[in-house]
Amino acid sequence: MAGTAFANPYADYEGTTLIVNFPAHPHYDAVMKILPEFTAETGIELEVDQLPYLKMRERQTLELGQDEGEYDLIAYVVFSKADYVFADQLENLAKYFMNPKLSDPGYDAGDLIDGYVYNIGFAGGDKGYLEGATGSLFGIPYGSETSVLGYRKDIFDKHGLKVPETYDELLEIACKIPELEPGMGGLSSRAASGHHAAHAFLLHLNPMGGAIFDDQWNPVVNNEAGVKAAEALKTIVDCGPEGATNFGFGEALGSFLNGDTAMFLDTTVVAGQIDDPSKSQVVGKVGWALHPMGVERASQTGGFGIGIPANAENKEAAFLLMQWLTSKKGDKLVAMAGGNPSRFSTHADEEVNAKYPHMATFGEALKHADPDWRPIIPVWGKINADLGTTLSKVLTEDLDIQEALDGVAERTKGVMTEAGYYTWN
Amino acid sequence: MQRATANRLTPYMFMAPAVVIMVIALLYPLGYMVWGSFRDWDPSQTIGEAEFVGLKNYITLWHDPNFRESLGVTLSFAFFVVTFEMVIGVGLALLLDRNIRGMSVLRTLFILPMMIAPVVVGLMWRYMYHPTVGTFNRFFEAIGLPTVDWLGANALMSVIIADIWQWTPFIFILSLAALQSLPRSALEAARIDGATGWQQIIHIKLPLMMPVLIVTGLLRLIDAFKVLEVILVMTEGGPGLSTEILALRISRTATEFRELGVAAAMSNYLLILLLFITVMMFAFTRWQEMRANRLRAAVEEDE
Amino acid sequence: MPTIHLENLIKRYGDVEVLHGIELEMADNEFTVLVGPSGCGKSTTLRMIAGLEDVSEGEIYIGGKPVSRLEPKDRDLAMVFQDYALYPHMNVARNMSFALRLQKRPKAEIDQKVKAVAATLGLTDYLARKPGELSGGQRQRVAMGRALTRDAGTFLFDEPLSNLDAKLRGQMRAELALMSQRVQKNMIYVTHDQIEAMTLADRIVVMHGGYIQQQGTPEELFKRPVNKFVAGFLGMPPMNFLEGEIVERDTGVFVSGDGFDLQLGAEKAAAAKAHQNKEVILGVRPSDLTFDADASEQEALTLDVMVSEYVGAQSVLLCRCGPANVMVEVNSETPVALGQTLTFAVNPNGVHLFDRHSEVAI
Amino acid sequence: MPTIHLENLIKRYGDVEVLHGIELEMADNEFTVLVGPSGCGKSTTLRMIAGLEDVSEGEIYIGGKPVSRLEPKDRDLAMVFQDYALYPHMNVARNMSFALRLQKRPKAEIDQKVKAVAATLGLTDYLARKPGELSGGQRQRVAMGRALTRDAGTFLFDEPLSNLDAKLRGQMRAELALMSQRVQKNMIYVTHDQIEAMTLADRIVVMHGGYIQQQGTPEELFKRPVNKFVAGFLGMPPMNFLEGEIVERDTGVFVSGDGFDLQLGAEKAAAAKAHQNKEVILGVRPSDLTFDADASEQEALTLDVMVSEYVGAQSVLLCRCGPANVMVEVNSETPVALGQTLTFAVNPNGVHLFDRHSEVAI
Amino acid sequence: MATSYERQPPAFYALIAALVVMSVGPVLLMFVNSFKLDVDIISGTSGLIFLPTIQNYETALCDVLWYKPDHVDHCSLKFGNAFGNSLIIALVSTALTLVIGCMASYALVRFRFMGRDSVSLTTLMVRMVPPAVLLVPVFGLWNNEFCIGKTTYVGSLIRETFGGRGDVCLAGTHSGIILVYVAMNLPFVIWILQSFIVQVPRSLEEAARVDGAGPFQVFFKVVLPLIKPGLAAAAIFTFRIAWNEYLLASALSDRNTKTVPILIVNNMSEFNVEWGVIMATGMLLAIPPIIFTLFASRQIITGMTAGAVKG
Ligand SMILES: Nc1ncnc2c1ncn2[C@@H]1O[C@H](COP(=O)(O)OP(=O)(O)OP(=O)(O)O)[C@@H](O)[C@H]1O
Ligand SMILES: Nc1ncnc2c1ncn2[C@@H]1O[C@H](COP(=O)(O)OP(=O)(O)OP(=O)(O)O)[C@@H](O)[C@H]1O
Ligand SMILES: [Mg+2]
Ligand SMILES: [Mg+2]
Repeated sequence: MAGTAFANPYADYEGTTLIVNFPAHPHYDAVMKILPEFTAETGIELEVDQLPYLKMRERQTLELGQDEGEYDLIAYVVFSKADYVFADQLENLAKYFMNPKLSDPGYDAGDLIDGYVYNIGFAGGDKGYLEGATGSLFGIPYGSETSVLGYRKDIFDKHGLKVPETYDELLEIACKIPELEPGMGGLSSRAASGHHAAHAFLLHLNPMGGAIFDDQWNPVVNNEAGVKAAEALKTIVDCGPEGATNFGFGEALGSFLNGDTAMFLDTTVVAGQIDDPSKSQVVGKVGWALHPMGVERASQTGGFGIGIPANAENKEAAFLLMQWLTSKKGDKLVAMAGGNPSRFSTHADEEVNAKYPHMATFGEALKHADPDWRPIIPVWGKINADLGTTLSKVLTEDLDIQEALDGVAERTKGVMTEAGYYTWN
Repeated sequence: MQRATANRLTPYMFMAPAVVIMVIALLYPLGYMVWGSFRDWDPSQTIGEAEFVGLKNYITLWHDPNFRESLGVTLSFAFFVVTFEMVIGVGLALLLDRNIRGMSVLRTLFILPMMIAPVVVGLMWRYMYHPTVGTFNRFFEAIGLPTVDWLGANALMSVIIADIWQWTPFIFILSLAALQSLPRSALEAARIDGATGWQQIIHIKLPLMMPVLIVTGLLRLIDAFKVLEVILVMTEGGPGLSTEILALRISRTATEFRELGVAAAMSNYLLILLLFITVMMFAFTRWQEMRANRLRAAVEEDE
Repeated sequence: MPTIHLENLIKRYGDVEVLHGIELEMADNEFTVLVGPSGCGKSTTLRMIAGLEDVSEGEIYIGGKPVSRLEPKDRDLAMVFQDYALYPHMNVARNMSFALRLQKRPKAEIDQKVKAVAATLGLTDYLARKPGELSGGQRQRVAMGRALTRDAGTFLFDEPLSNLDAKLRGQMRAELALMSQRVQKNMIYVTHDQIEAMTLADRIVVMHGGYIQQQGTPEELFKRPVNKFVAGFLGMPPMNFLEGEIVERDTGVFVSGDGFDLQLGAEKAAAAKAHQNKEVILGVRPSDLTFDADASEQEALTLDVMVSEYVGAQSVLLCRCGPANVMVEVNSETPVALGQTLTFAVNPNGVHLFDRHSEVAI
Repeated sequence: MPTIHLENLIKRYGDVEVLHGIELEMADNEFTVLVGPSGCGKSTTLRMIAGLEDVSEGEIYIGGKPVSRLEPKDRDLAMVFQDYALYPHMNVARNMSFALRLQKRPKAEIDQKVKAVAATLGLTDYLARKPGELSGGQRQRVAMGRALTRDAGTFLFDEPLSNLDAKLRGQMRAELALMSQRVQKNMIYVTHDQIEAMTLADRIVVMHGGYIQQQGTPEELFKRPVNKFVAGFLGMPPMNFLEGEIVERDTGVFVSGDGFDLQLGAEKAAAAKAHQNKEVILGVRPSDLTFDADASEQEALTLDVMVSEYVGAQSVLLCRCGPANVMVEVNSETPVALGQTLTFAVNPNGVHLFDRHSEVAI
Repeated sequence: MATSYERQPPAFYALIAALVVMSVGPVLLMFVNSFKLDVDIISGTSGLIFLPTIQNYETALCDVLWYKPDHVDHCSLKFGNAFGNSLIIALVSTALTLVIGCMASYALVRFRFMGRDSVSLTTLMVRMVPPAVLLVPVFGLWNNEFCIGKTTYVGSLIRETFGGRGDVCLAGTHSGIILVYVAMNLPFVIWILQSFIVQVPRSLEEAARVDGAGPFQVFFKVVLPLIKPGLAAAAIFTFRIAWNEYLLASALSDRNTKTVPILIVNNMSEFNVEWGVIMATGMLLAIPPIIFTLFASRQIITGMTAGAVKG
């Protein structure tokens, strides 16, 4: 009896069906490939509901609101963390890791990339949304990404260019490319109104040493670091491919895949597509480098974590799945299937590197991952949108950068007051 | 006697199913929404939990420049879209109001655009508008014209074009149907009376179609205020707010900003606006009828 | 005004042929009346002249030039439709003035014309009404008015008076007669009404089953119908038909049948001789039978009265003569008992003979 | 079948009152004919009986019980509409069988009924056509057929024959007459046609401007019209009216005016005496004027012929008598020259007198 | 009877051709693209110089295909299932909407009754509510208010037979979505049909009434056939909307009642727009409404009421 229980911790849950909500995202496409393995190993059936991540977020908002939800395990976007935890809709994972029946001793939590964990898993610590003395764990990073610089080896070799280390070099090269290669853009960045523009801006904000808020929640986007970041963005877009001003991620990546630009500075998830001949014309021509440094190295972290809804039906089983997926084994499986691993060990793993040479670089980049590259607070959505549209104006309507950012700062201040962040001072 | 009562009940029997359904599925949620517009309502709360804030949402909106801007966008979008679609649609209907071979195939061809799922339409046009690989600019280059920065500088125009492309069939079909059910004999009489094709259109066809046209235009207007997916996919409201029509802003407020109360308030503004337009429209038609009657009375006076 | 010439006009609906080669020549400002049983193709003919139905075969010439490809508006004609075809959205006045307004005539002229016509049609009080609010007759008058306000070269009327009461009909008829003399126009007029046809027509065209049976002045058609159909179609109450055969005796030529044996007048006899012993049909109009107790056998019919219909001044008696029914008219005062047998003198010039098979007049 | 009783029926459209208190009592299976000038309210009355227009005031009783609140379908009647009102999406057969199909009658019965009616209406060849493909008259016959296939208690006809040719009209009239005797039903019949009215009606109701002028048997109305309107409305060609006044001389009572001086017959004289020297209108029907060269001054009218209309057997002469127009009929054979002066004997029983102001008969 | 076709001037056909190109062009482009690899699409190799592939269709249809295309390693699109749902939902809701709708509009046109105007205006008003706003309340109601408690007899029965958890609610069922669609489209149908019903000659209805038809018979046997053109037009749109609607469907459907538009949207994660597949799905999605239109638009024919009345 007990013997079997030891032998197979999954026994009790054999046959239960877990309903899982994943985003439509290269990483999770990879996950889909390895899930059968889990079922085979544990006898736990899975039904996956895959949604584009914005839709996924809406769906979850609605679902988690119910007193009996559909999902047993959800993948959530980083910035949902604040809402869900705040609304008490995510299980605190403590009690599962405490449960000997469930938690696997071999699960080496230290090996998880801390930048990710802090960014995605924790809440209740510093600033309320980070790790820290008061913080605790609500989810585990899974399918998380960081920013790296992709560049066209062939082009760079052809013109004897050196892979940019700093922003100055980056911008210089970005604007030199169009002259060297007529019709080719320097660096393709997203810039479309809304969160695309905002995201692109934030990409440069930290390296430039800027931030949205100081520690007292005072908006500081409009300090000169912020302005530098915005200028960088503008330069990049101007030297970018034609019509870049309203590129979304799709077009941006598209033009890189299409060979219309020499560099691409964004998330790591694209690696898969760049090597897929049915999608890209630059297979094998792309090299990877760290996110260039401004005053400091700070690559973005983002992507998804997985957590257990408070209104889930089979929480234990869900935890088991969660644990399996993020275990060393699971992580490596995903990596091999083309997902992005969340453990240092996996990045180091030579088998993986054999298949995906860029992994090492990515692992390196992760050392500089900055969990706090943007605040994760309920009102962020609004601020983000405002930032996005304003920057879009900067890029298209030549609005003066300084005053644009001042505007953002001011409105942000308003929002924050509204939301009660200044109650204490 | 009881027959008489039954008689009086008939209209209600005819109305009943429609009313019931709309009350359940529209009015109730609608009330829900109106009620919500007075609360600080987060999607992860049930409306009960949300805190009551009175008119706050409305007031903040009223002073919110972004809201105003997108209101402006909405109005101009709706105006252009409806005008062009009416003109083209009715024109097309008049053009095709004859029996030639393969008519129903032709009709179907013209309705085609409407049948494609909005999301796909959005993608398609976004693709065609693409600054470099896009169909239009490629075409322009091919024939040596300067390329256009479609979704950039001319985003609104581009969006309007796309919408016209997709929704003109709506007007077309309805006016065609109207045309086909006109009394033929009146048209014959007109031809005898020496009316040219144009004059027939102006003096007979259009006046007789008017009821349909008014309603069609109205419905189209209402829908124009609700266009969402296509624009979302094409521009996401950008650049800046240049194509962020209210419907889009509403759904963003609801999902991105997670401020249901505000979203509700916003759509109530929209509702009021539309109601206003509608009522004006009816008032106008009514007024015309009254005028006609007065004239009539006058004439019958002096006989 | 132009002559109108229909050349071997054929009309098919799908594969039903409803007009089989109409040949018709109408002189300048002649008043032509088309009569014929319902469904014989009158309206169709008219509508083809108007250009509302396209011509399946043949050609229409107005003033010498072929028009069958022309639009109605280029044929310079006005028409009254059998089913009114009023503009539902215009009031009576605008209905009537539509054509003029299209021609951009001065407002004053239009008003004056409309008023005038409305007056003659007794529509003055209804000028502001929409067709939907008018009685049947009033609608028909509006339809009429719409044509009259025009001064087109040719006027087409399709039963313009069928919904009007006798009195009004009389007036309108007079109006039309006057107009057709005053304004020199072609008029083509479809009617069912004997009197209308007789009084208005310069020439009557009798149609039947898509063919023209006979055309000519009212008097011709009435006096010398070319066949039994025409004879029976015109004249109210209709002509009586009796089957018999021609027999020549030394006393003269007789037409005799079951219940009668009638001597023919001189020139009829001449014509009849040719048809010795042929089977014929004898046709006599009620108006050619006069009640005359002491008329001699061979110049009279003896009839048994069956039904007596009271029609104002006259009564119509339905009688039997052998197997056949015969109608006669008597002054309402003459006392008549049903079942009674009466003798009626036959007006010798009122005798018509038809071949019993071809039904052609002898 | 039930009696029908209209009690002080009033109809308003908006604030236009078109019927001002119609009082009418129709006995069992009586054939009532409504006549009157266009727009006088005939159709409206009929439609109110049918239950298609609601009653503004008054009440309608069918078989004794008030029905003005009932649905048409509960009044057990069939109706022929002035504007056909055919179901355009059904072919002729289905049009005619609609009512029966609603009653779920057995298929066989329906077919047989439709066939029968179609035959009498000469529609057999068109059963499969849609109304749009029929001629005017054919449509009207279908409308007629739709009513005839029913066996309702009351039949309402609104000018059912107006679009048919004389011949067909004659037949249909006979059909109706037969039917009204065979099947014992109420028939209410609106027509413009003198002859129809006279021949069909058990009782004629003359309406004018929303009032009933007179009702009674055809003979009554024709012989003793209660006022000038009725006198003028019935009879074709219409009665002639001459203004004059009553003068009593020792030779007798005379009615004399510009161009005539006529002695009255015995009982008319008696009636007239009361109106000594009153201004009156003398009414004489053309049929009461007979061409008689040697009639004496005080029993005849002398007329100057102006126009001669050829109407088949008879010719109608339009003459002048002083200021007034007078119509007379003569046999077409009588040679008449325009401008000629002729004397016509007046049938003493054909003389009508009306008060010139009230226009009521004396 | 064979209708005779009018001959038209060549200019007319030229014009028509041009217009057709304009309206069909994009669809054509889409059709062509659906046979390209994403790489060709993005690089916008215009014209027809490319080797067509049915990969995209294979991917789209992977769950209904009898063989397993080698380029799809796992089948994320449940197209077959979704297609079925779409069909059921669109057809049923269209049918319901039309019947209910034209009954209502008939009442509004032909009868004068209490609150007539207010009703007709309200119907219009509810049409103005943006779905984005309906979303949340509807979802709430469908999930919480319109439910059969799982404890109640019926509820438990259903749960036992069909499984699932929580109360038995409208949400996630076909009927739930259909209900919303019917409601959404009713105002449109009601308003459009009104203007067609007005044109039906009254005396036809009168004739029917005299012939012994009750109100409903008059309506279904006489009025309905005569407003075919209007009905057809209305049908086309109702179907189209019910077929393509995304927002509400995505909220109200669960994994098993997804409609095709949801599939499409779900399929375009912004990180990886699978152009080809989307185009393919789009084409597939467009077929039924096109067929529907082809049939419906045949009903839009001339002279429905020819020969009905004089006037
Ligand atoms: N809807 C209406 N609104 C206003 N007046 C109307 C309406 N319908 C009919 N009338 C008027 O009522 C009067 C009587 O109409 P009705 O149809 O009964 O005349 P009628 O006797 O049938 O004439 P006809 O013999 O020409 O058909 C007419 O003067 C007509 O103008
Ligand atoms: N659209 C059509 N399709 C088929 N047959 C038709 C069509 N229109 C008319 N007909 C047929 O053509 C014949 C002639 O029609 P037309 O209207 O000319 O008759 P008509 O002489 O005017 O009769 P009426 O005096 O009754 O109006 C009729 O038998 C009719 O059935
Ligand atoms: Mg005709
Ligand atoms: Mg009438």
